[in-house]
Amino acid sequence: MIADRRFPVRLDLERGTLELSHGSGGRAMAQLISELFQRHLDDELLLQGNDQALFQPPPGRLVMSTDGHVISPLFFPGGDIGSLAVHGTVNDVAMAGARPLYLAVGFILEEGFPLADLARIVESLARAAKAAGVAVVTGDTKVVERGKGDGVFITTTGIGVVPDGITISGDQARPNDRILVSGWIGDHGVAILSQRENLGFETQIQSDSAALHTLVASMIATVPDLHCLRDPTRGGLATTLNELAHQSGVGMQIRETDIPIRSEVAAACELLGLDPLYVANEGKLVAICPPEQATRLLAAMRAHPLGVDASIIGEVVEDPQHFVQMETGFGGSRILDWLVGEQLPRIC
Amino acid sequence: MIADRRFPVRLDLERGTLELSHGSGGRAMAQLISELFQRHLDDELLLQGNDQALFQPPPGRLVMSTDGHVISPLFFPGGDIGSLAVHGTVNDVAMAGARPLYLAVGFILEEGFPLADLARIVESLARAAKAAGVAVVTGDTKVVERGKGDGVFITTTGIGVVPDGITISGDQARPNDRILVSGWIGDHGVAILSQRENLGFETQIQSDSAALHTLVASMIATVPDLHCLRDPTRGGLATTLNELAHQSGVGMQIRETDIPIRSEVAAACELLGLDPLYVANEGKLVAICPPEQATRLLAAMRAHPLGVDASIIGEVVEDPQHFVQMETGFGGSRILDWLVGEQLPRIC
Amino acid sequence: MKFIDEFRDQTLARRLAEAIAAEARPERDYRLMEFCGGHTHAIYRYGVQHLMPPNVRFIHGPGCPVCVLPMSRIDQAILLATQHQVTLCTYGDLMRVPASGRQTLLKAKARGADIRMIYSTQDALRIARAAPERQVVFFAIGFETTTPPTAVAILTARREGLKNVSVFCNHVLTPPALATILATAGPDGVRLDGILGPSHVSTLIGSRPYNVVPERFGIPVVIAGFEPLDVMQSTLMLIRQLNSGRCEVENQYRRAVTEDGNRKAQALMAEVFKVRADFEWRGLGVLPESALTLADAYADLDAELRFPVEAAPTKEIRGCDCPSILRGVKTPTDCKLFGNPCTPENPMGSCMVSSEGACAAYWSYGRFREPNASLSRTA
Amino acid sequence: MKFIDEFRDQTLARRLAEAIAAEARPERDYRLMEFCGGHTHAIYRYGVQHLMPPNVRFIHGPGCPVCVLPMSRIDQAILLATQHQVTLCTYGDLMRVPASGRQTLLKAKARGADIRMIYSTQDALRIARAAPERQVVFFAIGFETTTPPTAVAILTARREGLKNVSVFCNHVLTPPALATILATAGPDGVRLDGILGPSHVSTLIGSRPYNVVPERFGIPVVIAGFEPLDVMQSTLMLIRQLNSGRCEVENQYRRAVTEDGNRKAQALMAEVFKVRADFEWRGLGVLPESALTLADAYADLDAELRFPVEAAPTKEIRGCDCPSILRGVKTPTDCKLFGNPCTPENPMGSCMVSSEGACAAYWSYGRFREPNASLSRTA
Amino acid sequence: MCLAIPARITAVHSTSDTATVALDGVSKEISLALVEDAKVGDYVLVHVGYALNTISEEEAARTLAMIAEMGALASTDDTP
Amino acid sequence: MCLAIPARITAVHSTSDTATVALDGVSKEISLALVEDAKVGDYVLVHVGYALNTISEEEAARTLAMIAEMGALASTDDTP
Ligand code: SF4
Ligand code: SF4
Ligand SMILES: [Mg+2]
Ligand SMILES: [Mg+2]
Ligand SMILES: [Mg+2]
Ligand SMILES: [Mg+2]
Ligand SMILES: [Mg+2]
Ligand SMILES: [Mg+2]
Ligand SMILES: [Mg+2]
Ligand SMILES: [Mg+2]
Ligand SMILES: [Mg+2]
Ligand SMILES: [Mg+2]
Repeated sequence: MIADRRFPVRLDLERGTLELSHGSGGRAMAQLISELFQRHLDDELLLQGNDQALFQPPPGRLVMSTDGHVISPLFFPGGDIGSLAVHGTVNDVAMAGARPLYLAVGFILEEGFPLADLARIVESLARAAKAAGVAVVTGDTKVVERGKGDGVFITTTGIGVVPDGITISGDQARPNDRILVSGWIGDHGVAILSQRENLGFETQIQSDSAALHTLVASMIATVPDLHCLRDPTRGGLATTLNELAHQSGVGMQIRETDIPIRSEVAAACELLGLDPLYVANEGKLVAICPPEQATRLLAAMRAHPLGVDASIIGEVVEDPQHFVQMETGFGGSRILDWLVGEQLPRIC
Repeated sequence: MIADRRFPVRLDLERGTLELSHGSGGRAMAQLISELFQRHLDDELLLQGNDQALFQPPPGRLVMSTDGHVISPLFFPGGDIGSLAVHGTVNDVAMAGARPLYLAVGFILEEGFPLADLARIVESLARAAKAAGVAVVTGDTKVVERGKGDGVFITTTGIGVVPDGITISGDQARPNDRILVSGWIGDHGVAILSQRENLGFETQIQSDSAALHTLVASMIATVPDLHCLRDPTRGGLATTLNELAHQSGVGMQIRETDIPIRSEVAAACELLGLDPLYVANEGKLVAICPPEQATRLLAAMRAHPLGVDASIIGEVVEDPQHFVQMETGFGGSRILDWLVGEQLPRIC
Repeated sequence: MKFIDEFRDQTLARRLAEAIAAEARPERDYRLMEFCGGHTHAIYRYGVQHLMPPNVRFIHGPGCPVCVLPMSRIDQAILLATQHQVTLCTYGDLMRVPASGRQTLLKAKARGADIRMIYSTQDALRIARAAPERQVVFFAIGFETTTPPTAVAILTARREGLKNVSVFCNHVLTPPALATILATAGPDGVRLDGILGPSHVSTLIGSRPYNVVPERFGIPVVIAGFEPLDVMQSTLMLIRQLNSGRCEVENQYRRAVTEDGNRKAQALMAEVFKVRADFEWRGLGVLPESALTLADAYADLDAELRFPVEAAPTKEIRGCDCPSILRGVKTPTDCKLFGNPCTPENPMGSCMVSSEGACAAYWSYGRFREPNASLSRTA
Repeated sequence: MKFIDEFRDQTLARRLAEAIAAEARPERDYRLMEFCGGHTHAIYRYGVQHLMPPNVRFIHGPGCPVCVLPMSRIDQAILLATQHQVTLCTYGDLMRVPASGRQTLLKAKARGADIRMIYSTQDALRIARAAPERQVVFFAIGFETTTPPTAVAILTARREGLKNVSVFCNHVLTPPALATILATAGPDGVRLDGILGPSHVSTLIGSRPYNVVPERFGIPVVIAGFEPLDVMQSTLMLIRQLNSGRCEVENQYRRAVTEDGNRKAQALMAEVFKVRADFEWRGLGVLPESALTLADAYADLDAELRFPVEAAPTKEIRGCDCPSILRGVKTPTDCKLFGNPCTPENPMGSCMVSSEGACAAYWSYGRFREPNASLSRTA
Repeated sequence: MCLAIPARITAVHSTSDTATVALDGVSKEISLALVEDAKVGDYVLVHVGYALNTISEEEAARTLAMIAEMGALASTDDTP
Repeated sequence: MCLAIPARITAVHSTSDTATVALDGVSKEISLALVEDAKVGDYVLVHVGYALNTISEEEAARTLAMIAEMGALASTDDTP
């Protein structure tokens, strides 16, 4: 690496901490960008040093999505806020059936945060973006006073391109459609909770944080007529199903016994008095497709590493009240309502 | 407005405050989005309620830019964080010569923040977006615990389309090019500082926060061969000139007496021991163009309401050290260096 | 999950349902009160009521400590946190309970009060040890099940000499509440044929304290576990008692409940607490000898003495039927406010706050059976 | 800006430059020390030195209170804030001054210490009044110009009975420093022909205290204003004294300085402070009677007594030429560390921290005249 | 409010009068201050971080058997 | 560190011994604790929120005149 004559003394990436000057727009910020961010984020457009990225997108319809990431703790089993910030937005782009292309990253950092931790986060973000095939083309860094932030917040915005002929939207669910999930439910939220000291429990559960666009690509290759896709993040599976029911003006009937839930997740939820159906996921999706396509779709999902535990969990029904009803494992029947209050603060 | 059956009791937009549940993904969040955000932000794509927006962009090259806004105070003479969040990103898009089209907005809100203030901010953001002709097509809301944020942070990401034949970039400055600014320098930063109680001074100065894309459009219509554009925000004019000099591998020679600075701004800076050339602007731009185009460009700028006080402030020169030198009003000569440390914490 | 999954078995549930249908005599009805909110929650969550013949009816009782706490006690806690600037620790269950003027502990926290949600009394002690310069008040609430952990915390604070710990005590006793309900049964009250007894309470106090129910009121009791099969088996046991004319306390939850209960925990409670002369129960009024406060030897740890606050007398929300629901006289759908405006997001009464409250359980799990199930009247 | 703009006039400047060029005798040189960092800053910022003939040279003096503060005092302040958990208030100038182990007040703040930048001693009082439960320490620094505002704050705190205010006093006196420099002039010291005197100091103490300089050391003094024309006129006044063989104290800054100074402010200082037996000046060593501390009657407001800390003795950075630069013996570019690694972002010595420090002023405004101006040696 | 879950003791920490309990791969520290003689392998009922009581395996088995028996009576004449 | 700026007094607040000063459209509250008899219209030298001294208009004019005079001597034989 050629030394930049503007910065005779290198940043102390081992023991240094963030100062307000690192966000003030001056030379200290230029150095932070040069020696920390650009060390890991090396997309050509970003390296140009403009305040914006210019590119020629492939032909087709585009999707755009943004998500702020405010997770605590910043590092957790199975990921960290860096990889999460990539997956969280890549997945929202992918849920339109799109191939994610470009990512913009905005950091809001707290004074006093260790540079070494920031470097780990940026490195993880860069690795996740590379793995997902998205280019981090532009970014921004702000530093707020100590006590006015929480270490690191990352807002990512993604752009992707949608293949011709694909129209996936939350309002496309139709009565008799089948509802599928791509795998185990609740892992992410429980993995995060297990890191909260005051909850005082331990598990081996890892966050499922992952980029789902390749799974989506193989799903739409098999079933171009997919109706809905959504990642059940905050609010969990239950809330996502309610959103889709509300948006499409339908009801849903699902079966508790068909929902894949790990025994550790179920146990952690029993201990804490939580319901795994309201716990966040970061590497799972809900899909809704015409009934005659359901088994083909399930097979396509199970053939993909991120969908091996996929399952058909229920059907769309007509219901002017837009209820999501569930047949319980016990043989009864009940509503699965929207999340009330906040079950799990600050987990994505 | 048709009452949404999901929310029998309306949000209390007069006395209510944000709670963690408003960011938890459940029904409280759906209600906040429905009754507060969508009341003002009513783009069709946003109202669809998907986690992403799908659109067909016009043909051409696109630009993308993102900025986090962390200003304090949130409301200031001449604007607020809502309008600022639009201008801040619209301008970065416009600085590539682009017409801004779509905006994604990510809120990070602090528990306990008054809903009434949030509504004012969202309304202002919506108004600024409409005025700028950009559609807010997708968004995200997070709520962090009290003491882990600072009221409202807004990260906006914009997309715009660049007319064919235009290539504007910070690395295009060439020796003998002329350097222009579009008007009075330092207004925004001084307006913000005047609101800081502990500084204890008062002025009539208003922030210059404004969307500059129409000014840019008339500039490139007149001078398609524009070389560089940049808005001198954090770090002020001095730092922006240094960035451009560094990026283009040139030096600069500017004249202090040609830089438009209001006497109130100069006075406030004297009182605080600041240099107005390092104070942030939010509605100004720096342009660099070939020498033979400079007077035409100046005329085009002055013909636009946002450029009436434009001025040619100096030239690009050859300099392997990339110094920005300034002839002082006193007749001497000195360096105008990058901003050191942080002159004005948290102003954009 | 051992001792859990077995008691949620669908096949056994179907068979028990058939047995109940077979044994419940068509010529009569069986009005069974589940005293405890934990049972209410299980009944709705697993859909137990739909497995019952129509003449076997569950009546919801007052067995939710959150539901029976008067609004003025929440007001007091908020004043304590704000006026005395203490760190107030409490279980999550209380955070959203409505106080006067649409206040809640959660809103007070959002506005800056130092209110912490804890999972154990040990957490309160940890917080106090970490910040010796701050006063830490534990907002204690619960039946006999939850009282002994408070006792342990008090004894620990005394032993360690923690000067910055005190307890705002709201522990209540179940037998007086049950007696009140049964005593007011009659023309304007509720007719009960049997009681599903609170088994986690009995884990501590044993089954014996309920002997008074058959003896004095002639109503059979089955101490019932909280898994859905426990509830169903207990229901069948009550039906059999009623069919055979027996009237006694039976113990379905033998795996954790004995006649005597946990003597060690009882001794700790006796050491630390004394019975209050009377205490207000929401919906039931002021009941004599129905709650605990700190024993004289521990009065210096009593937050009510250390941080006196004056909460104005509160009025319950007009139109809220919680009082009748808690006594089993009404059901949630009888309340005109149910669903609009009263929902878990905007609870008007405490029965809508706790997930064990009858209104919340019915709203969250059961309302789809209603003819106009969304129950919203705004459209 | 009245009294400012007139004194930055370009035409007058050119004419004065010509007069200086005309009057400065080519056969000799004029080595003039600007005592004050304010002058250093003006000289570089406006490019005054480039308007001078080569034989008129400005020598930078020690007149920057930040530059002469020993590192151990910053160490002490950081310990004060962290060990005693006080709210430490100070002027922005001190926030980035290097302490031991690459610490600064800014870094200590980033790591959680409660350190506030204030703009007036009144701010410290406001902070103290708003949080009576917190101890507020004002880290006072400055020459005689900045001392009276500290005196006012101390008197106000006493009058209002503010028990939570104290002062960590680092006020120093200019005449002893000037005397030391002149006394050490000679073979290993610096030869000075004239002094541009610190006019804002004289606003308070008057011009008379400098009479000792011509009398004892035979060197003329001109009390010089801080605008660039002030500096140039003062320079010409010194040249004329030297050319004509006069040697006296002249006052260029008559618009604000008298012989006597501000007697009211002097009285307040005399009431509140007493002279320390000795005090360390960075670069100049321990100077007798060169600094102030709180008078006995105000000793209870002395933070050094209220919050004793022990700062380990510190060593200045090896290779930093600040001591020589502060005495006028060297210039910034003589220092091997100048520009690499020492820059305002990574100051190794205090002359690079304060914008009035000779190294910082030269780096920020003047380095483009150097042959290899970026001075980076890493490439 | 009276949520209590059965969990198995995997370790007893006698100095602090606490134990580690496990529930299907989840482990947690709890207080043993309310119980006597709890030992590794015992199942205890966990409530707000305390063991309330030990659970009797025999009684649990007996209860399940009784449930099965009660149901069997009904389902003899039932062909699903 | 000794930054001090001349500003004009626009109002005197005698109860608090403070004044409002103005500098080209910027106004600021400062303390008058260090000066005597400062009145509206006076220019004072402002440093860290305190008036250090009043400024003499006549002396300022005299200084400027002297500067002009000193420069004039040199520029008589100077044709720019
Ligand atoms: S629905 Fe609400 S208002 Fe009505 S009884 Fe229940 S809690 Fe009270
Ligand atoms: S350049 Fe830095 S190290 Fe050298 S004398 Fe100046 S302050 Fe000291
Ligand atoms: Mg999104
Ligand atoms: Mg997402
Ligand atoms: Mg999503
Ligand atoms: Mg930016
Ligand atoms: Mg924090
Ligand atoms: Mg940007
Ligand atoms: Mg911007
Ligand atoms: Mg910009
Ligand atoms: Mg989102
Ligand atoms: Mg805050």
